Amino acid sequence: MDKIVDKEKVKGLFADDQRLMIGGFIECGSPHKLIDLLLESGGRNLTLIGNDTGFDDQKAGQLVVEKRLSRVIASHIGTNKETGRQMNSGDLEVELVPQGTLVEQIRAGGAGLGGVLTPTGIGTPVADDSRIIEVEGREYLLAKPLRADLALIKAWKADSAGNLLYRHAARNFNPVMAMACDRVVVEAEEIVPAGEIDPNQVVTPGIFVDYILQNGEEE
Amino acid sequence: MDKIVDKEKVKGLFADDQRLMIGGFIECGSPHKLIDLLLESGGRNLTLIGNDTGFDDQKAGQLVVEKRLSRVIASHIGTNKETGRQMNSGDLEVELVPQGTLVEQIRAGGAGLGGVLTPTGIGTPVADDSRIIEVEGREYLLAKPLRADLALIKAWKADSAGNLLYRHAARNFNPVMAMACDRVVVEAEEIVPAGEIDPNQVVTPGIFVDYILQNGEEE
Amino acid sequence: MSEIRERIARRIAQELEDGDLVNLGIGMPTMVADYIPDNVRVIFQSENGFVGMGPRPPKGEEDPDLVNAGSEPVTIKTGGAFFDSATSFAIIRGGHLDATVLGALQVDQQGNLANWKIPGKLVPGMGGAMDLTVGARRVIVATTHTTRKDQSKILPECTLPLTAKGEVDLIVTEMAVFRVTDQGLLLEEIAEDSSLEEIKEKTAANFSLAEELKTFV
Amino acid sequence: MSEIRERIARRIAQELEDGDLVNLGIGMPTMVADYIPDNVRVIFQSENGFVGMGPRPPKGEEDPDLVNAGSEPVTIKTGGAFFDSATSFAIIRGGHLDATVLGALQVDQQGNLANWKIPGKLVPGMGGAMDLTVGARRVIVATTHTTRKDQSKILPECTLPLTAKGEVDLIVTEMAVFRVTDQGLLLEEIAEDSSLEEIKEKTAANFSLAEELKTFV
Repeated sequence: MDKIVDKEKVKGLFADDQRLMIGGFIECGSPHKLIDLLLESGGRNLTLIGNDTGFDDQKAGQLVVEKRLSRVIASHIGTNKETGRQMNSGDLEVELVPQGTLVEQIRAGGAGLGGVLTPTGIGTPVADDSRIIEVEGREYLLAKPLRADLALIKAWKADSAGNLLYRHAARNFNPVMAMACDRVVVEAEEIVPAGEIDPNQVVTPGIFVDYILQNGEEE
Repeated sequence: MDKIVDKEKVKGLFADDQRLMIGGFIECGSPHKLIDLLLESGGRNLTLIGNDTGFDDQKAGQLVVEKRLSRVIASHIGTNKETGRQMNSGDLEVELVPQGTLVEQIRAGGAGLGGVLTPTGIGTPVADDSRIIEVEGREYLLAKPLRADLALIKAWKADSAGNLLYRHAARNFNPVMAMACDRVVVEAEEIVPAGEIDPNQVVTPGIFVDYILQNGEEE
Repeated sequence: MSEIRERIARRIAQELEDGDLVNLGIGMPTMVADYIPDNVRVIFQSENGFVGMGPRPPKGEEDPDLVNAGSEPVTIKTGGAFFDSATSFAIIRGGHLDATVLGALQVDQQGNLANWKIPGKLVPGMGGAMDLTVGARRVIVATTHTTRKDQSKILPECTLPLTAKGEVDLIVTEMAVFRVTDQGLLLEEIAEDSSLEEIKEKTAANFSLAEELKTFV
Repeated sequence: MSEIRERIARRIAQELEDGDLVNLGIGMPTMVADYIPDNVRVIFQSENGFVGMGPRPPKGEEDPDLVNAGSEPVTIKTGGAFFDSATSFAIIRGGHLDATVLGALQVDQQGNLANWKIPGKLVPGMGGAMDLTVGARRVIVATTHTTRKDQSKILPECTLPLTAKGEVDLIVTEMAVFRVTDQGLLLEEIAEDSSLEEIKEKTAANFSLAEELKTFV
């Protein structure tokens, strides 16, 4: 059950028509190496669930630029002009979701919840496509769970058991997505033996992690 | 804005008829010093929200033994015989909730959600008192948010900014409750200056914490 | 009695596979951990907030902050991790557990389980059991075949308040192993010191027989 | 233009109180941090996952893992903490923020805000803005009084898709400070280089006058 894998193994995990969650917040904490391998793998017609679609001149943005996506579920696409262009031309289906709702949907998917009720978006166009549920006199939107086939996660340190630490603001969506996908692939800046990360400090427990790729030079 | 307080200050926070969340899991990670001060303060007719009511011969259980509670919302009361006795005699109102539902209700209270939909309890007596909501052909219980006036939290280390670390299995409900109450009082085994806890390792950010009491001898 | 409990725990241990993430309920289910073969690596989750639970520490090395959900001193293995109760039940409810092993007051041929309440008598509460049954991929019930008054615990229909509806996959007693199928209970194994006749006599539920009836020790 | 932005940021900075936890939106709102008085300690939250956000680091000390929600390099102050996006929005939605400062495409006399979409033209998305408006105790809008084409951004009713309904508490422009009340907009302050006449001329929304009209710099 060794979770540490090489680039070829990772490439073999990708396929057309997959549904992917990719961690990161406008390129910060995005798994750039895994995205590289995804681009090399040639997978197409993908669904991306993520906070945004990166910058059009940086790595996470290339999934849009190279037209690998047919659908995006995100909270913000303003930093990648190509996303808006493909959306307006009808080549890319884009579903915009408030960021706090998006992360709760992903969390619900990982936590086995049938959804959460959020006040966010009531009275806005977001409510038009949502079921409204009233609880004790106040209206909420039903935010349904989201899951995906594959999570691409960027970690700072991983141990060989898959326990993860993240660095600074690069944490963002990564730990939540690592709970909500059938298979979880991690790109780690450093891999250490199990036992070197204090079990009290673990952010993502290793039970969620299937594969770990070292992203550094020494591979 | 110094958060570090003495015992007298803590006692002054208690009052009759309060709604309290108290961290811990059958005495492990329970804030025994804060419970002592609560017992000394004489507060009565309290509502307790917690995983359980402790052991009847240990500290957390004394709130029941000394008849300070009029209502308990918990997942398990089997370790405190006095709780069952008062429940059967009608002196104590006990609402039993599945543990995973209880922690999501508390989390929802802290996270501003109107509730979560859980499959847990469908087909059981728990469903009798709950609103059932169907999503994509599957039935869920609506678990409504829980909040309280005061959270009593046990931490391992606190810094002067209120950032908290927990030790081992003593973490349990503590970090979730620290987000769901109007005021949050922490009992810490050790208090260190702000900056001594790595911001990447913080479990409960200091913004949630109002008061910190050192539980050691040196006070 | 302790021999019966050991037998049940030993048989259930054989159900667990290498790499499984498993939650063991309080009491007899906890004993399952003692019978996992050396070549099978099972990760145990403790609902009070960690994975990688290991055995009781040597006397004198108990740590009050490191206990299982039954308040017994345990250890954490290399590669384990602590987390809060919200994460613990995200793991449980979210389908991340391969199996859970739970005790029973009653279990029935529809796969219903009752183990948290005897109205008017004993109401300990459900703790994490309702989440475990609904969330784990496999729900294995570890129970004595009969009550102390020699009444069957395996019923046509539970009469006590349910913990879970239709979630039980396997029932292991000191006499028998039943699989819960869409067609009801299937008797798959008989303990070497029991017999089909004894099981028929002591089981209130209906059950059918597997094509190949095995024996377990 | 930069003078206008500075003025708005400076005026909003006066609204923040010692001990406040505040989220600043991208663009002009970010500048508010530069004008907090020395004796007022405000904690800034960054929705991408931390509290205790500090100013841009010296050149050469930028860290790609330490940026604000607008991808600008920042720092973290002593006592700050990092967390994931679920926790970040639990803070935002859960009422833990004392205030948020956001920009506007349009804002109206019912306290509605539009700042995420110009149909058929520009659809950047709402990011965290909808959660911020619904969750923060005070929603302060920082906006130029008019568009580049000199049209009022303060309207009787927003015509663009809304970000939030009835959540705005205060509107600060380079000319005026309006409080949103149940009775509509209340003009409370006039910039020293503006006048009631100019504000009336450039404001499409209806507003009433505070009993004591103040001047701000």
